[in-house]
Amino acid sequence: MSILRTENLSKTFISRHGIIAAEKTEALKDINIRLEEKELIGIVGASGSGKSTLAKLLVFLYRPTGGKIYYMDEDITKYRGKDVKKYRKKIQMVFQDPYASLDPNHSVEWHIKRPLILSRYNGDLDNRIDELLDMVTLNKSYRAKFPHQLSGGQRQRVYLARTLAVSPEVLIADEPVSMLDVSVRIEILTLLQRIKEQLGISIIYITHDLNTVSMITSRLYVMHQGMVVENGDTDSIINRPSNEYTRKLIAAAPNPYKRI
Amino acid sequence: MEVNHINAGYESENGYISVLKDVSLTVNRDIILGIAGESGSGKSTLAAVLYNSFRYPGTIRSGEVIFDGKNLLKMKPNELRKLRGTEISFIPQAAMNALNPVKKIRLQFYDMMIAHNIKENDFDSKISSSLELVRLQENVLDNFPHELSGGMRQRVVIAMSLLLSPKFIILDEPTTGLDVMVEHDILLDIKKIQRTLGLTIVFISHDLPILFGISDAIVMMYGGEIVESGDYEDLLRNPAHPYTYQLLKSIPLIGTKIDSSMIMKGIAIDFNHIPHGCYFHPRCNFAVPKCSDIHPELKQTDGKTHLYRCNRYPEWSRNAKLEAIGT
Amino acid sequence: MKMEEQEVIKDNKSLLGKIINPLKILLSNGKAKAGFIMLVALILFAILGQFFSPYNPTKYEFARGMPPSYAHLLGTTIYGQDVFSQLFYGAAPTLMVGFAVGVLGTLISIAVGISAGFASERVNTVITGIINIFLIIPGVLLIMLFGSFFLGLHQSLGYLPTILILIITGWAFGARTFRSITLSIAKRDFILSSILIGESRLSIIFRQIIRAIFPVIISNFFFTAMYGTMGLTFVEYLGVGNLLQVNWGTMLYWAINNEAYLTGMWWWILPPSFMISILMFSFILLNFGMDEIGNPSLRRFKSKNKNENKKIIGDLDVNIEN
Amino acid sequence: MIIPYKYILKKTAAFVAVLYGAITLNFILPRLIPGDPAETVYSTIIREGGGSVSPRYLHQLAAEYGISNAPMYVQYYNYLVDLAHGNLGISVAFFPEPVSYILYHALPWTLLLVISSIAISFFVGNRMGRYAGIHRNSIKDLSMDMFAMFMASFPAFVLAFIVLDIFALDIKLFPIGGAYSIYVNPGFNIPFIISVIYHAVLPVLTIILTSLGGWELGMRNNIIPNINSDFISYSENLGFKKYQVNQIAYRNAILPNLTGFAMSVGLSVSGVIIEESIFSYPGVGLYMITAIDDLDYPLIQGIFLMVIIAVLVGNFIVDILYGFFDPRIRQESE
Repeated sequence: MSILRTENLSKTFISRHGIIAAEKTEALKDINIRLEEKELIGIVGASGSGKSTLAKLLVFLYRPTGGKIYYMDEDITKYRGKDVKKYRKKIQMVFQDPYASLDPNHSVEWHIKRPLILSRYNGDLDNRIDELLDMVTLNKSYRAKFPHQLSGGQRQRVYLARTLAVSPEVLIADEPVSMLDVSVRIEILTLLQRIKEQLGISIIYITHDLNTVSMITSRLYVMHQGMVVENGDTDSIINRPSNEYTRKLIAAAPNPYKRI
Repeated sequence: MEVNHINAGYESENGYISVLKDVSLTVNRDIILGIAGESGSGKSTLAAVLYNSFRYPGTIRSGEVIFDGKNLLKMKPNELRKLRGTEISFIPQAAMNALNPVKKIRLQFYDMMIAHNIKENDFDSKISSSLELVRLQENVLDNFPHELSGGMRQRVVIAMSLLLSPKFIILDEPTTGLDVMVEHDILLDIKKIQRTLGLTIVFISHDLPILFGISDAIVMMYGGEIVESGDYEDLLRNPAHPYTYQLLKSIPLIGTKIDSSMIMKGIAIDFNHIPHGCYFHPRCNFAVPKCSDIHPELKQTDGKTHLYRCNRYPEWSRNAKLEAIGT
Repeated sequence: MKMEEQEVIKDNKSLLGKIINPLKILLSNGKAKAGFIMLVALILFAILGQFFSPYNPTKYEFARGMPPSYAHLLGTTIYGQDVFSQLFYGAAPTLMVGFAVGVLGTLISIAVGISAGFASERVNTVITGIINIFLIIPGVLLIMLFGSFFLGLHQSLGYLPTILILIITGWAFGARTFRSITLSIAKRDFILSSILIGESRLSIIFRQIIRAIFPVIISNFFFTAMYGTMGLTFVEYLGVGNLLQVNWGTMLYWAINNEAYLTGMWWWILPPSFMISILMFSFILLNFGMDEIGNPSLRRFKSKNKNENKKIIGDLDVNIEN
Repeated sequence: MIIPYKYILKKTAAFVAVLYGAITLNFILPRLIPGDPAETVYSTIIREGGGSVSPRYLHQLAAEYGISNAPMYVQYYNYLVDLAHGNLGISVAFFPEPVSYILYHALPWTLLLVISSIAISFFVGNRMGRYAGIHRNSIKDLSMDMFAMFMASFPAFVLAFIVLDIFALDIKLFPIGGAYSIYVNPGFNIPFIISVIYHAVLPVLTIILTSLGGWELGMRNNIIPNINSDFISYSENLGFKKYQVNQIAYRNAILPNLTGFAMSVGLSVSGVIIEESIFSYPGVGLYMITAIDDLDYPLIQGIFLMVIIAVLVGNFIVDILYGFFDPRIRQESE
């Protein structure tokens, strides 16, 4: 049983032009992906491929216009109100820009405490906060800090601690490292890997960067213009890409040892 | 271009904060010089100083930037203005914001040529030749910037910077925010243009893979000073500073598996609390006690053109190699 | 600078700290500081005026139209009232109307603006339409219409009708600001993140949005208070207020209606004009100063780390005009 | 030129909706005011010496207002039909002039004041703001801002009295009131035009002085972020001339200021109404004050409607122009 799977998931945006006309943009067409338990899979695509739309669909920030999303084999597409809230406790999302995803007016402690309170954590809050910070390799002294006092990598780690506080089963990471310095990326990626291994959380890693995605994922979906053009085992896709677009992506991946 | 002993920083409410410390470098003709460093290494400040576009609260304490025998920093505003866009040019980071959002591209090109007193008859030929360089169709001219994709806008910006055929160009993170394929295409174009027109380019980026891919010579910045510089091949194969070595090691690459030894520890330097001794020692894997006392000077390796600023070269390098063999 | 302030704030969690720290921020701006000092002086003047008014401001007990003298610092009116007593005693109601309109008007603007910014597209369109109608209709017309509606009721209700009229005509400016600012903040990732962890809308509004737009709220308060003061003089000038009350607006009304400017009784017309101008000026300075605090690109100093600076500012850097 | 049809359509729809709202409000409001306007008017006429009017006139008056025992929707229908025929009822204060006739004569004067004062203060204020913004944080900027704030802190009518006192009463440079001299012949001739301009100077000057500050401060705060923007620094880096750079910043900053027009037109009309009463200028404002004093409801209603329509039309024009100027707005609404 897959923990999360989609069936012909589609999303069409309708932009209104005043009262009469409306224009449709198909952002996603018949997406079928599945995520097994304790798995870390990757979704790769250039901007405009619809990968961010997919992420937002999976956490109910958008509603699909066609197809279904199954969580533990239960169709959640029709969920409303309370059910959505309940579902969101199981699935969390990491945003691209850690400068924007933390509230500048609140401390690190607040960011981790709120989800704990909201998910009615019964243990000792203080201990739990320290525990979560420890999980993302930050020490207690960071509790009182504000986002602007942290570096990009630290912010992203605080954000990860915030999502973990909800105790999700699935994590959707939308470009979690593309705004960070190259030197920090590995750190966040190992963290993702550790979250998968130690906490048993299934992760979908969404990115345009084949370098990082090939390092930590077991399976890949390659997206292009709202469709999945290739999927399968990461190693075999990297070594024997069958789709033309995938080949181009691989060729364009930056590499210091390859002259431009 | 020659840069001598630049000291620059920012005025703040808590006083002056020094960023660039005694930075000197020479840019040879007809090459791409890459300047690399993490965010907060002072590389953007350096870019602004090189172009003399460093503005308050930024202040330049001392130093000179010699371009074609003249000091850019001492030039009269009008002289400098005439130079810009014609002799020396700048391609900024965020192309989406670099174009005036409420003017058609064509008019922005016209403005550029009016600013430099180009004859009206030459307008169209100049525009079409520079668009050709960046492989854009002429119909983009009648669009507003927001109607174009990010990659196209970046190309327009490049075309505009090259419009009056300058020979010296500074690129400040020109491909940030673009996705890999577009980035790759644009870099290929830049390289091609540089080769065909014989341009001198200073390429500034935090993205090491790209930087090493495109540059002929490289300057590594850390904490507002140069820690290593030299030919790209030398730096890639035989880094003399642990910073370069650790950064290169931390680059994610297709086909490799992740491994915790790749992690670069610590965070970029905070200009308010600069460590004693070698700036890099708190993050260095090879630091010894003396590193926290002695601030190393810039030294030459045997290769002459290869400069480094480390107390422990070449010992650490040997250790690193042994380690690599051991594991 | 921002960093330091934040640290100070978290060190002082006492009530005193909560009052003093925003004040420190306010006083860090020169214009706001000047405005604040003027306002405090006026408030003191108003409080003292309630107790130490030399004569009864409403009694017609002196010789008519006397120029200033020791006994009557600012002379007397054509009805034989002491002008200085009126000015002194009338300060409190004038300030009270300004502040009441400022506070209540801002509260309404926040409620309407934020709910529009957070509501569905349709509701948003409707509320925006209503805001625009109130913005476009000239305030004087509304003051006249509502004023004449209340005309018979003034005696029993004190300043309530006046305040009500001014709130009705003055809330829309702020609502527009808050609507656009909320719209831009509600799309930010940190709000989406709160939705994802299960925060309710109200909680997001009170815990995050209000805090993010706090400088704008303060700035808007001063703006609305300014409108309230200006509006009071309008209400009185147009004769739709209660003219038996003593405040700077009614003083002007009587002075103008008795053509004090023609008869050379400058001591009757100039002092209230002057005091109103000072009050308005202090509100404008505070409003403008707060704008600069909330929108640091208007300020002279920037924080050291360029990137960081951008991000912090980003959350407040909302063009208030749109 | 690309014509932003969709944008125009959207704005037109909004215009019609707001106009309809205002017309309806104008219908509802008098019915909310305590007492029957017809009776108020009737008793006023009797009190003011019109004792000979017959009680039947009360019914006639009631009919004029559309106030009858007829159901609300019938009244509303009648009101709309009357409006469509330009019938706004009969004034009380200027009995028996129809309201439409009074407005027809007063409106041009008010429009003259409004348009000329807005145009001048918009232009001058924005230029001042541009100057302050370009020299931001200097003493030039500070003095400009202080001047603007100081002018804005005067109640409009107080300033008007000061101006009137100095220029008309003391040094007698300008007339104290009226729209033109009684010695000239109204019509399209030069003495008349000169006289009109001469009489308009003081009111226009006062309105400009009070509204200048808002434009100045708004422009300053708009242009500074523009000067700091990436495309300005890019233009500088390409060697644009100083005037080109300032022009670009100014042009981009003036666009949001145009949307502020909605507010400003409303405020200016408020200002104009007050000034007209002080300078005895025969515009709508002068009649308005009289109408309020005499509780002349038909006239109040008529003025209200007229002013709102004028303001709405003004805004509508600005909105449409804005659509041509700023391509981003077009896209947002498309």
